[in-house]
Parts: sequence; structure tokens; C-alpha cells
Amino acid sequence: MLLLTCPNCGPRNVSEFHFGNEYNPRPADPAGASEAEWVDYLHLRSNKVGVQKEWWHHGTGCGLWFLAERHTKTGEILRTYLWRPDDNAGPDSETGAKP
Amino acid sequence: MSLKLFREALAGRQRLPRMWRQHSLRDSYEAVIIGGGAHGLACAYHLAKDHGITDVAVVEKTYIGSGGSGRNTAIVRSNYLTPDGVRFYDASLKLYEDLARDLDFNVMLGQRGHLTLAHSDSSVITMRRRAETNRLVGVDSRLIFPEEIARLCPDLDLSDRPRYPILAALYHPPGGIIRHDAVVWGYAHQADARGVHIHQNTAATGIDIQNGKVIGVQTTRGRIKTDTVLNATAGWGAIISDMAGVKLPMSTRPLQAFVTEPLKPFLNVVIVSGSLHAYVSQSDRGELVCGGSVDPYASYSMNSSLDFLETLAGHLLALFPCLPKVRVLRQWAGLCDMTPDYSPIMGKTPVEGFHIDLGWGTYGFKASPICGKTLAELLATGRTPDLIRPFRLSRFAEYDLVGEGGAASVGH
Amino acid sequence: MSATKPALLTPLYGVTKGLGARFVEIGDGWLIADAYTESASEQAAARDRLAIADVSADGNLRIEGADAETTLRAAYGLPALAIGESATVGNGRCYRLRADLFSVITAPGDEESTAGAIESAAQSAGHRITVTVMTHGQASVRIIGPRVAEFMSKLCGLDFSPAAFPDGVAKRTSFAKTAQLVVRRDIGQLPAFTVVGARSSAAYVWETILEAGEEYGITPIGHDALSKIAADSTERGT
Amino acid sequence: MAHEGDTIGSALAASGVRVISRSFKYHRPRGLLCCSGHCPNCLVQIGDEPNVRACMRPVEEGIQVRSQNAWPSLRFDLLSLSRFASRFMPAGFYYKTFIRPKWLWPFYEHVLRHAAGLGVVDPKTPRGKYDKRYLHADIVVAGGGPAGISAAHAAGKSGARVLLIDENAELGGHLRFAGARPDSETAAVERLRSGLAGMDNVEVLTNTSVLGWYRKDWLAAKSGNRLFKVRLGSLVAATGAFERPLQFENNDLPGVMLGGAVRRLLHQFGVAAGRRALVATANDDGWDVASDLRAAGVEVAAIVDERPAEACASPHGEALVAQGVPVHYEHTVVKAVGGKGVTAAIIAQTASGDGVDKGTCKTINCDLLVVSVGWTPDTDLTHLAGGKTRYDADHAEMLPTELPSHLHVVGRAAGTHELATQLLEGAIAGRGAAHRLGIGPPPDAAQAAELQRLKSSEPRRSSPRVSVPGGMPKKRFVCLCEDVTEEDILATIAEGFDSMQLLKRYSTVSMGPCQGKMCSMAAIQMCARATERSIPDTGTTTSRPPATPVSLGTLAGQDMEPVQLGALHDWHLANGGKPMVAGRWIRAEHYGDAIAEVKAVRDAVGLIDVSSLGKLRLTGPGVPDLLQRVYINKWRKLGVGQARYGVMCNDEGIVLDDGVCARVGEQEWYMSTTSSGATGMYDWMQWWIQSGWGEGLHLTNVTEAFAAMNLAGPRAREVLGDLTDVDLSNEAFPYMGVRSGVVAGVPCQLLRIGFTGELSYEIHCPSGYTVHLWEALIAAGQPHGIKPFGVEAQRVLRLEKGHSIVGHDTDGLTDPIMANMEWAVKLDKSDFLGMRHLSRVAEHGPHQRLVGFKVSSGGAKPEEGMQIVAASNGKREVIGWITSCRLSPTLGEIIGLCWLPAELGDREGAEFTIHVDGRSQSARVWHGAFYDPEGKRLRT
Ligand SMILES: Cc1cc2nc3c(=O)[nH]c(=O)nc-3n(C[C@H](O)[C@H](O)[C@H](O)COP(=O)(O)OP(=O)(O)OC[C@H]3O[C@@H](n4cnc5c(N)ncnc54)[C@H](O)[C@@H]3O)c2cc1C
Ligand SMILES: NC(=O)c1ccc[n+]([C@@H]2O[C@H](COP(=O)([O-])OP(=O)(O)OC[C@H]3O[C@@H](n4cnc5c(N)ncnc54)[C@H](O)[C@@H]3O)[C@@H](O)[C@H]2O)c1
Ligand SMILES: Cc1cc2nc3c(=O)[nH]c(=O)nc-3n(C[C@H](O)[C@H](O)[C@H](O)COP(=O)(O)O)c2cc1C
Ligand SMILES: [Zn+2]
Repeated sequence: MLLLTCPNCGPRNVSEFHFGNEYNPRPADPAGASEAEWVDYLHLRSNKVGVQKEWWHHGTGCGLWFLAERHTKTGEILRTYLWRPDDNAGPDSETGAKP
Repeated sequence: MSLKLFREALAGRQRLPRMWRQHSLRDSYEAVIIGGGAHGLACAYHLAKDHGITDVAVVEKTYIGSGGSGRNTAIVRSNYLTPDGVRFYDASLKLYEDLARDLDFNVMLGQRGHLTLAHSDSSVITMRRRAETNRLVGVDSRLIFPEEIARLCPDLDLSDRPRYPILAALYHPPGGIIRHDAVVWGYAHQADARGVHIHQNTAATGIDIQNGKVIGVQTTRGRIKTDTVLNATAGWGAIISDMAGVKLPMSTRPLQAFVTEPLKPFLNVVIVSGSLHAYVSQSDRGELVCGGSVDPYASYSMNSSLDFLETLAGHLLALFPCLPKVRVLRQWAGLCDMTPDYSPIMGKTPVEGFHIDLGWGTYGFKASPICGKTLAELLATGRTPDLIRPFRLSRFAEYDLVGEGGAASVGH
Repeated sequence: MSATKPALLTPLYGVTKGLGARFVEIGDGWLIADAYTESASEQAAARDRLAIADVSADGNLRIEGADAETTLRAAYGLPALAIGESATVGNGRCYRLRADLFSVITAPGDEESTAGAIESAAQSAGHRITVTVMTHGQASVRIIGPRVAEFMSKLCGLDFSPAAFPDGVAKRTSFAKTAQLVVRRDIGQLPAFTVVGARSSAAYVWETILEAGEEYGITPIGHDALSKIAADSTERGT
Repeated sequence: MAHEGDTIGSALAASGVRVISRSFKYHRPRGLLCCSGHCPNCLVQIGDEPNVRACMRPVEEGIQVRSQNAWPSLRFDLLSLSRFASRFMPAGFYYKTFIRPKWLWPFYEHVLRHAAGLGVVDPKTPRGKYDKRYLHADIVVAGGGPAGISAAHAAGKSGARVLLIDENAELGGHLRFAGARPDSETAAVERLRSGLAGMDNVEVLTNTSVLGWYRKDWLAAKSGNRLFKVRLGSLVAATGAFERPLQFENNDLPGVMLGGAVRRLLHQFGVAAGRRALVATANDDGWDVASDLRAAGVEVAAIVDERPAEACASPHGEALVAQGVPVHYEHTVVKAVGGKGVTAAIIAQTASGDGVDKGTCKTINCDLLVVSVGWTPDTDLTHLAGGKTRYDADHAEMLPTELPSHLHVVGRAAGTHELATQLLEGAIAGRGAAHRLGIGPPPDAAQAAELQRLKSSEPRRSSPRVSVPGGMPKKRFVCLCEDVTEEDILATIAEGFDSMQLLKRYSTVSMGPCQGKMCSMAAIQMCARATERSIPDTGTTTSRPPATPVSLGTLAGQDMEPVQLGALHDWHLANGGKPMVAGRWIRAEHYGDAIAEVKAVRDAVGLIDVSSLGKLRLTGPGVPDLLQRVYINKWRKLGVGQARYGVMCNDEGIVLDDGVCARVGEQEWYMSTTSSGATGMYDWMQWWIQSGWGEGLHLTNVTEAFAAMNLAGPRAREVLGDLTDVDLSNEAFPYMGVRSGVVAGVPCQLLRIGFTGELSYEIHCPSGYTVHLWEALIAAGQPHGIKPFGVEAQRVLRLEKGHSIVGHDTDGLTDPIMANMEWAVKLDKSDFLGMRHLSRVAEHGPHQRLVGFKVSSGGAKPEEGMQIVAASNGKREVIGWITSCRLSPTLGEIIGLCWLPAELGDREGAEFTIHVDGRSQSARVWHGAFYDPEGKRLRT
């Protein structure tokens, strides 16, 4: 069983958490987004083999939602952190420095 | 005992024909099918048989049937929820019923009945809704109550339990199980016999596209020129589609299963409980084949988990309290390409010549024959058959989902 | 307008009554199991084997807000706490569950006044925090005994070794397949845990504990035995 | 007869029973082979427990042992007649037979099903008591033989938390039955073992089997009825090795036994497995067995060793020869002779490769044929934990390689057979594993070099020979579980199933109870040879948990199925409430007569427990912004003391939940959700709050802190008035108002809302007061004819009002416009979840519509879930379905809600057809409430 590190509670069995799917921020201006952008947001997923940025919820723990970078094949978890406004900037921000 | 076998027994092993041959990879094929599962091989078979197209390569990363087709719990049925779904799966079941003759290979279809249990009054309603739709489309399916359930499956716990009481069941007499590997081998054998090349240990690594059209497939054994490609790689489908730049509404989740040690006949029908996320059947070899819901998070790993064993064991005992001493022999996992509306995605994509047969999630094995037939028609004629039109990729952009959530989620 | 003082029933009232409990009124009028058999043998069960007690009448506050720490410091001189650690505040004990979230467990009946004190401290400092009395939403049980840490690992996946889970630490986690706040709160030398979770699962959790504790000879004990053990330990401690 | 400490297997052996089971396919007689719980030969039924390994199960007073797969009794097994047909039953024979005619297959299948399978399930087996325990360790050592003991000792010395696990009753591994050993060796192991006992940080679990290592750092083990789940740092696999059978004709006859089994019977149970033994071997282990047998008084008919005389270096060699035991060097067994047990063996001189010289065949009488020709390291755990194996041609064994850093493999599992080397290997691994976790010093480099030297100089123990030609390959059994013969394997390969994965699936080799422990290695070697490939190119099958079969009871553990009970649960039961499952809650469906309950509410007053509703507290200036975003309707103008109904959607425009939200203070709101949505909607809002929409607010889940009950009916005001000072007049406390006040001495929140269409008050109180308040209301209501009412009455009452229930009348594809909640959709807000989608739907119109209907008078009542059909071009098309339907006691008519194509549903009065039990039932569309359409009653 994977050990997932909650940014608040520390390492816990993954069964304490709820998986919240691939990180998929809502377009800042839904009305203004193009139809393609909107369908992309609603349905399309990259579903890649590799490190994926995704939501988790520590439901039976502290109740926080947080982000994890996890390899979808090996299960290795690179890091976990609480959401911050610059996370919405899109995939490019993944390369930006974070604590 | 068949005469053929008799002859083989006398002939000795040297003269046994190979079920399929090995070929060197040609540098071009009329069509390339990626994925040597039941879907890909069925399509190859129908291309050759129905349309006379035999210049076809099936490329398979490892061995045929190594994907979902070799890992599924082999339940076939057609009692879905939407009329589109029921018609489609019914057409598939009909093909299955004659498959042994078509392929001259016994796929051991056992139609001993399929029961989906209802543990709450809301699920009684869903079951009734399914039964009613099914019957209107001509599929044998009805709602039955504990007395009849007890006759079909005497060892179920039908007592007045606080949690998960069994209030009713959707009974589907033609549902049952099949020898899944035999389906794969049978299709491979007959496709091969008609000239299709089956290339095992050959992985697709890229799709060549020019001006929005497919011109070839790159593989670990070399490049193939072709203008017609079918992506039939199920759990790996997003990876192949990504090579063609086609993004899909799909998420890959592992689904696990286990078998027990062999037992004398104990369970004649297939038992499915959606609320308990559990289903079980007994194979002809005597093992109980048991499955549950998909893993709780997305992954491309086919590792087994202990959590799955523990949870499913608990749920099986809730259904059959007399099984605590039966032992689990082996557990395994496969990958499922889940879609938001629990319906597949079949047909054309924005890239000309690049077709998909994906989104089969946890329930696609039963659809193999009809997928093979309809997709072969599409590949051969360029026209999308009516039967699969509801499942087109563009339904997502058109906000026209199919909505099989109520019948497919744990139903298999 | 009815004159009778309303009775307060803990979520374990029915279960404990079914086990033959005699009740006593504590706090704001909570009826709590006082004893099932006789106090001395119940005390012995806790000391020598394993005991379980309903303490759902304990006050319970949830204090949320970025300013919660500052407020509690101003009101009670709360020391700096890491997540999970605790300190005494007034008559109760304050556990830090998150950077912005604290839980205060008080003696039965003390929660309203404690909440008032915290709220007014926040108000005078201009802090925006939310204090919610959660007492009625919770079921709390104490599990006590020399081998309690070993017992806990039958129902919960956390590491209960003293180094990993010292006295005074609280962790919200999965216990018996439900979400519970698990608190290690020894009684002097006697190891003990408190398990706090949703009221509606109380009977289920209690029965699950009793079944799992059978091999340890688990015994339900009442308020009386529990207070005597606590009193003994403070005497011995001082 | 049975000894203290006997197993069923040893007791049977002691009393001369040789045939213990019948084989899976041909029902051939089978007897003890491995005696260590690996092979399938001794599977028996014990009482209600199927497939018990008789060689491992201790004998107990009064147990009932039955043979399996044999009818009516072991000795007269009718199905064993299929043996004579075996020349027609090659692997996968069923795929090519029974194809035609189609209608006959079910009969064939019935016969096949009854012939297969092993043990039986007794339907009266009780659920039983099982439990689980979590453990935490830095290092788990799996296997308590010398290598494992040494590893645990070293890791313990380093200061790590160590768990040493062995499936036997005592530590020692094979040493326990290896017969006499040099004192120095015994003493070395004994020193380590007693050292373990003195270490607090080392825990030893005996009688415990490791089931598998799971990703990640998670290990399962079982002991009796208990499952252990271990969180670990590193794993040391010291699981030993299985002795390997040899493929010769009739190699499955009872009386053919592995050397280890013979020694186990001898040394552990004092049982001699035969009177006259022939030992076929390829290493010194066989000589040891021969010597032990002789010492026990068994006649050794011959030692047949594959090796030339010079290569045989057993210390017992000289003595055995001197005692006159005939030795045949460079010979091997060709065939076992006998019917139900061995009576003789045919041996022959070995020739080049695997061959034998047929001209040298000799028959030697014996009743025990001991096979000791090699070892298969048990690398199951190695594979499960992420390690690989490679074929070492020098040692003719699959050995671990490319191990991940958390895994060490030691002892015979790593191909190390010499005791001193095993001890050293264990110690180095134990230390290394601890050091990797930052505990203790690293292993000594010089020792590591010494280990490499010792390992490379070990003599070969295992013969590369796989099978012995001559005789009939269809009687050379490779897989005993599945009755797969060498002939089957070769035929399968010839048909194109030429990789291990396909070979396994077609021939079923390794798919039985032993999971390849006895046969995988042989199958791989045969496949490699037949396809002229190297062993690595042949591939392997996948190792999968569990390493040893484990019962469903053990996996399930204690029966734990959380249920949620409200504070009034006992009251409901005591007062005739019929419990019903609603999600995780148990609620009261009715109290005997739902119709009477409906009538009470319509004519007088009723009280329903709605405590399972979700209840959320929202505080802070930021709340209105959040409500604007998560609800589809508007919230900015809601004043203190007012409540409003709201609907929440996701961005796909799908209805997630509905409920009422009240403003109870300047900066405080109180929201309710549906019962099933309580946790989900809280988590959903927290998600938005924690990812940007949480400015200036706090959201607290108070679902359980408050109970809720709805007092409904024309006399509700009078009943409540008796218990509270709150001004209940319509003016002071109008419909959709919220007030706080004391009721029956209890501080409450009162909301003038309800689902029933009557004057009603939803009363929320702190949960501890629930019973008091409920009883006070019932008492106050007595003079007014109050009745408690349940979920069923509530459903009827709301249906009469035309209200839909989210999740009952709607599903995962329903948007609020199609669900007839268009009035709530406020597209002039700046943004809300679902707005973009709903704008689209509003523009194009919905396809389907949820509407009310009335069945034409005298018609049959459709059940919920029934379909609405229309005839088009002579075909019957499904166009909708019934979501709710009841005979309204108030109206005396059959009413309901259903889905229809929008253009039909939008026409009030339009007629349509419901398919009821094969007949057509007509009904008409009804818009609005069926009862009190103006809603006067709830506003008075
Ligand atoms: C445990 C489990 C139980 C199930 N139970 C049922 C059931 O009871 N009933 C039912 O109907 N369905 C069931 N399913 C679902 C069913 O197995 C699948 O939907 C179905 O088998 C899909 O078949 P396929 O031929 O499309 O794909 P697969 O059989 O998965 O074949 C895809 C193939 O593509 C190959 N591939 C991948 N990448 C490449 C590449 N780059 N190049 C070349 N080849 C590649 C893979 O190796 C694989 O062989 C179950 C699934 C699982 C995992
Ligand atoms: N004929 C013989 O009896 C014989 C032959 C060769 C070697 N030996 C001796 O045996 C010793 C080998 O030592 P070793 O430690 O490598 O192996 P071992 O076989 O002695 O010990 C392995 C132990 O691990 C246990 N085990 C295996 N899998 C397990 C699991 N999944 N869970 C729990 N326990 C499990 C086994 O039952 C066994 O007790 C050497 O001394 C060697 O000389 C004896
Ligand atoms: C319907 C079905 C029945 C199976 N029965 C058995 C069985 O009796 N014995 C066995 O060892 N494996 C059985 N398996 C599991 C396979 O051995 C194997 O684990 C599975 O195909 C996945 O492949 P993998 O383990 O190589 O990843 C069965 C699989 C399926 C799909
Ligand atoms: Zn947390």
C-alpha cells in the first residue's frame, strides 16, 4: 500500500485518502473560453504514463485537499503540497520553483 | 470425441498445425491494427472474412491476449440500461453464441444466467428499468425476488440483514461466462488462416502523420507504411492516441480479480452486487473467479494490491457467509480505459485514417465480436455503422453522452 | 415551556444501557454510564487487562481560522505546537490538528464557557475565527490498559510505538474503517487512548472494539471507575 | 495411531496409507510427495474445509478427513476410468471438441464441471472469527532457516526493529529435519537463535506465512485466522528452496517422494516412508537421505546417481558402499512401476545430454522411490518485492538478480547451500538492510568479498536434467496439479503457444494449487529446449500473490461494516418503525401504515425524523460569494431570518444536490444537503474553498451535531406552540423563515420549510436532546392526532406536490433544466458552476424533460423503472421511463414523475403510453403540483 505524505499530517496509508483525479484547473473565464478549451476542461485528460499532477483529499484525516506529483506507472510520489493560486497558471507553472 | 481430435491423437505431436504462424514484418500493409487483444484480432478476422482484406498486420507489444482480454473475468451479457447499449451488446452476444462454430474452436460459452443483486429500493428501480428496456429490445431479462433467487443460487445469504439486504435481482438467463483466452486464440487462428499477419513482441512506438492523415506506424521492429490504423489497445489506448495527437476523455485504472482453489460445482450462475462491488462466477475448472471495482486511483501498473483482496473477501462473505474457508489461489490486475459515461469510444478521429476502439473500461470483453465486425466494416468502407454511431468520439463535444453508468460500473 | 429539565443522551446510551449500566448525570445533564458491575473490579480491569468507557459527554470545540493560534495564545498562553501536539488550556486540552485548526476537549459542561472565552478573545483582538461546539456531534470512548497500544493496532494502521505516538498526541485517521481522532492520553503510568468520531457510528465502533478486544478480556467500565483511576494517578503523581 | 505433533500426512504415512488423493484430470492415485505444503498431492477435505494440505495440518481430536475429487470413495474412483482415455485428452482437448452440435455443449459442459474441481463447500460453514493486526518494522526477515535467523540477528544487533517470520512451528528451517549435523554447525545456529530471544527489538512470528510484498513497503502474512499487515522498510527473503521432481514415466505414482519429504517424515515424525527404498539423486543430499533411511532400518535397494563416481563426495559415501548398498553411478530412473503404488523402478545408464542408454535398463524392486536431484530456490517473494531472477547455468538454478535496494535474498533462496555461507550471507544482508535505513554500521567489505568467494566455489546441487526419455512422455507428469504431461507441453508448443505465458494458459501448467512450485522450472526448460532458445529468451510467467493460498475469512477479518444510526434509532424500532437502508444510514420506512401516516399529515399533523440530512455551518463575510458560485440560483439578497431552496451543479451542468440554506446571523449561514450528499457536498465545497474560493469564510460540517425533525400538517402550529415561546404566527414567522428559540427546554433552530406541502416546521436541535425533544413533540401532538411518519409517507407526500428527489428522479446525466428546475437557473449571474453548460441548454432547449403524469382512470399502476414507449414506423421505441409513481391516497389517483422527450413533456395533457407488464397503459402529462397547486397550505 502506497504511503502518501499529507502536507499536514505526514505519511499515511493511501487508503486514508480519496483520489481527486488529474489536476485540471477551471478556465479563469468560463464564458470567454473557446469551445475547444471548454471541452478539453470538461472531458479530455492527458492520462499519461509518467509523473502526473493530481488532486488528493485526506478525507479520513485532516480534511485537506492537496496536490501530488505521482508517477502513474511506478507509483513513486515525487512531492505533495497544498494548492496555491499560481497552480492555476497551467502546466507551465510545474517547472516553476515551489516549496 | 471429434474425429479431428482423434486424428490428431493418432498423428502425434509433430504434425499438429500451428494455430498461427510467425512472419517477418512487411514494410507496408493495407491496414495495421495495434493491440492483439480480442478486439484487435476480431477486427482482423472480420476484415479478412467479411471484406476480403487480408493484407493486415496485428501488432502486439508482448503476447496475444496479454491485455484485458487475458485478464478479464469473462462475463458476457447484454442487459444494459440504454436502448443503444442493449442493442449493441445483444448483437455481440448473438455473435458469441455461434462463435465456436465460426472459429471451429470451442470458446466454452456457458450461458447459465447472470444475476445483478439489488440491495436498496433505489437499485430495485434501476434493475426494473434495465429489465424493462431489455425486454422491449428483445433481450431476456427480468426482475426476480428472493424466493426465485434462492432457487437459482441457494447459498446466497438472503436473510434479513441490516446492511445490504438482498431485495431483488435482475435475472438475465442468457448471461454467463466464456473461456476468454480461447476467444483470443480462435480469432488469431482464423485471421492467420486467412492471411493476416500477427506480430507478437512488436510494439507500436509512433504514428506517422502527414497533412492530417495517417501514413504509417513505427514499431520496435521497424516502420510500416499504411493509411489505415486501428488503435485497439484498451488500457494503453491513450498512449497510442497521444502518438497521433488525439486527446481522449479517458482515464486508465487498474482492475483486479482473483481465483480460489478449485472446488466442486458450487455456483451455477454469475452473481453481481453493485453496492458491494463484488461479483463471482465458477469456471468449468472449478475455481471461483471473483472481481470487484476498479482501483481507487489512476495507474498504469498491473501490480496486485492487498487492499483489494481484503475488501473483496469481506464483500464475498457478506453475500456467501459459507465461504470463509475457501482459499484464494492467485490474484492479478489489468488496465481499464474508463470513460466518463461508462460507454466506449469507437470510430473515426480528427486524424484521417486513425481509428479507435477504446473506452472499454471494465466491460469490453463481451463486446469483442461485434466490435470486430463493425470496425472492420468501418475500416473497409469508411462508413460508420449505425450500431456504433452513438459511441463516436465527437459525442463529448456535442454534449450527447450515452450514460451507461447505472449498468456498467461494476457490472462487467 | 415544559418544566422538566431535558435529558442529554450520549450516542452510547442505548448500548451501555443494554450492557446493564447504571447512569449518573454529569455536565449539562448528560446521562453517562456510572458502573456496570462494581467500581473496584472495573478499575482492576483497566489496570490489568483492557477497559473501555463512554466519555462522549466530554466537551468538544472546533476552532478554525488563520488567527486561531494567536487567539488561543492570547487567551490561554498556548505554547507553540506542532501538528498533532497538545497543551492544557483552562480546564481542557487543546490539540493542534492543522496550521489553522484546533480541537479543544474539555470536562463535560465546560465547552460553552470555553467557547465564549475564546470568542471574546478573538473579538477584542479583531481576529476572525470560527468556534463550533461539536460535543453533540461526537462519540468518544476511552480505551485503557497496559497492552492498549498493541490492541489499537488491531483496528488502526498507525504506528502505536511510544516513539511514534507519544502521550498527548492526536491524529485523525481511519480506525475500524471510520474516521476518528485518535488521542493518546495516558492516566499516569497507565497507557490509554481516546477515540473521537461521528456520533452516528458510535454503536458500530463500540461493538467493533468489544469484539476485537475479546482476546484481551476487554471490559466496559463506568464513569466512577474511570474517575477513581484518574484520581489515584494524580495522587500518585504529586 | 497418531503421534503427538503428527500432521494428517504423517499419520496417514505411519499407518501405511499411500493413496491420499486423486488427480485433477485423470483421477490418478497420488500420495505424499513434498511433505512441506507445496505440492497438490495431499489435498484433502477436513470437515467443512476444502483443499487442506494434509502434510502441514496437525492432527486434532475428532477431525474428519475425506479424500477429494473421488466418488464414491478413494479406492473405487469411477472417474478414474477417464485415465484409459487419456491418449485422447491432450492439453486443451476441450477447445477442439464438443463444438458441434451447439445444443449438446451444455450437456458436455455439465459433465466437465462435475469432473473438475477439488474440495467441496459446505453451505453450513459458519462465518467464523477472524481478525487482523497491523505491524511496523524496519526489517522483515521472511523465513526462519539458518540464513533468516542470521539476518534477523545481525539486523537486531544493529538496532533495527526486526520481524522474523516463519511458517513452521519453530525456527530452524530445513535444519529441523536434516538429521544429524556436525556439532559446530548446530552450535552456531543455536547461538544466533538464543541471541534473538534476548533482543527486545526483534519479534519472532512462527506458524506465520508471508503472503506477499505489495507495493509499496507493505507486507501481508497470515497466522491461523489472523492476517498481519506490515509496514516495513526492507525485506530479507530467506525463504529457502523447493526440492525439484524429475520427469520420468509414472513419476506421479504414490511412493515416489522427494528426499526432503522422506527426511521430514523420518526426523520430524519418526515415520519411515517405505521398507525398501531406491534413491535417485544427482547430489550429496540424496546420499544423506540414503544414510538416514538405513539408520532407520529401511533397506536401501540402490543409490542411483547421475554423476560419475569421482564427483560423488558425500561423507556417507564410503560407509554406504561398505554396508553393501548397491550404487549405480551415471544412472538415472526411467520409470516407476506399479498400480496404486511403486513396486519397482527401472533404471538406465545416462547418455549424452538428457539421454539414456536403453540397452542398460534394469528393474529394481522397491516400494519407495526417493528423488533428490535438485533444488528450485523459492523466489516468489523475490519477484513480488520487485527483484528479478536469472538462470545460472553453472548451478542449474534460477537465482535472484537486479534486486531493488529494499530487498535482500539470502540462503537457499539465493542458491546458497552451505550452512556457513548461509550464515555469513544472512548476517551481511541483515546489517546492510539496517544500514540502508540509517541504522547501525555498514557491512564489512572484507566479509562481503569472502561471501562472494564462498558462493562461487559452491558445488552444483541441481541437475540440469529435466526429464528422462524412453517410455511414454504422456505418463511423464510435469504439473501434478493439472495433470499436464511432458507430451502436453511439447504438443502445446508445437501448436504455437511457444512462450511461457501462452504455454501456461493453453496447457494450464502451473495454474493449479501449487502455482508452479513443482513444475515451473521444468516447463521453462522444456519450452526453451523445444523452441531452441535460451532460458532467458523463453521468458517466465508472472509471480502473483498470495505466496501461499489464504482463506477468504482470513482476508476479510473481523466483520466490519460501518452503519450510521441516528439518535432516534431505538425509538423507531420500539415504536414499530420498519428499518430501511438509506446509504449508510438506517432509517424508518414506515410505522406500519404509510397511508395512515400520509393522511395524518394532510389532515392533522405528523412528525418525521430527518436527522440524516447534511448540515453545514458557514461563517464569514465571504459566504455570499461562495453561495453564488456553488448554487445555480441567487443568494446575495437573502436576509437574516430567511431561507431559500438551492440547487448545486457541476460544470457539466449535472445536478449534484439540493437543499435549503438559511441565513441565521449577520455572518452566519446554515445549509442543509440531501442525506446521501452530506459528506460528498461538504468535500466538494471544501475542494473549491481550498483551491481559491475560500476567501473570508469557514465551512464546518455539523451534520452529526444536530438532529432534525419535521413537524408537518395543518395542526403543526398548535403542537409546536405548546412547547415554545417563539411567535409562530404567519406574520411573525412566515413560510421560508428561520428562527432560533427554545422548544421543550431545548435550544433549537426552526425553519418553516417542508417537502410535504403542508404547514411545517423543520426543527434542528443539538443531538444529545433529540429523544427528549421528539418525545415532547409526540406528547404535545397526542391531542391533535399526531403520527410519526416515515420515508415512504414522505415520498408520497412530496409526489403529491410534484417535487422531485435528486438521485431518485434524476441521474448522472440530469441537468436542472431538463429536471424542470429551470426557474432556479439564474443565467444573469456573473459565474457559477454549470453556468456555461446551462446557457447552452437554455438556448437549444433540453432533449428530455422530467414531468408529472396521471394514469388514466381505472388504469394499472406502473412500477418505478417501467418504460414509456411510442410506435414509430411500426416499431416500438423507448422514449422515456417512470421515476416515481404512487397511488395518491389524498387524490385517489395514480400519479407520478417520468422522463419524456421535451416536446411531448412540455405539452400539458399530452397522452403517452407506458409499458406495464406487457400491456399498454395510457397516461397524461401533468404540470405543477397534483395537490394544492397554488401552495396555499404551506403558506398559511
Ligand atoms: C480484471 C478484469 C476483469 C474484467 N472483466 C470483464 C468481464 O467480466 N466482462 C467483460 O466484458 N469485460 C471485462 N473486462 C474488460 C475487458 O477485459 C476489456 O475491456 C477487453 O478485454 C478489452 O479488449 P481489447 O482487445 O480492446 O484490449 P486488450 O485485450 O487489453 O488488448 C490490448 C492489447 O494492446 C497491446 N498493446 C498495448 N500497447 C501496445 C503498443 N504500443 N503496441 C502494440 N500493442 C500494444 C497490449 O499488450 C494488449 O495485448 C475486465 C477487465 C479486467 C482487467
Ligand atoms: N534435505 C534437507 O533437509 C536439506 C537440503 C538442503 C539444505 N538443507 C539445509 O537447510 C538450510 C537452508 O537454510 P535457508 O534459511 O536458506 O532455507 P530453509 O529452507 O531452511 O528456511 C526457509 C524457511 O522459510 C520458511 N518460509 C518459506 N517461505 C515462507 C513464507 N512465505 N512465509 C513464512 N515462512 C516461509 C520455510 O518454511 C523455512 O522454514 C541449510 O542449512 C541447508 O544445508 C537441508
Ligand atoms: C477467468 C480467469 C481464470 C483464471 N484462473 C486461474 C487459475 O485457475 N489458476 C491460475 O493460476 N491462474 C488463473 N488465472 C490468472 C492467470 O494465471 C493470470 O494471473 C492472469 O491471466 C493475469 O496474468 P499475469 O498474472 O501474468 O499478469 C485466471 C485468469 C482469468 C482471467
Ligand atoms: Zn492530512
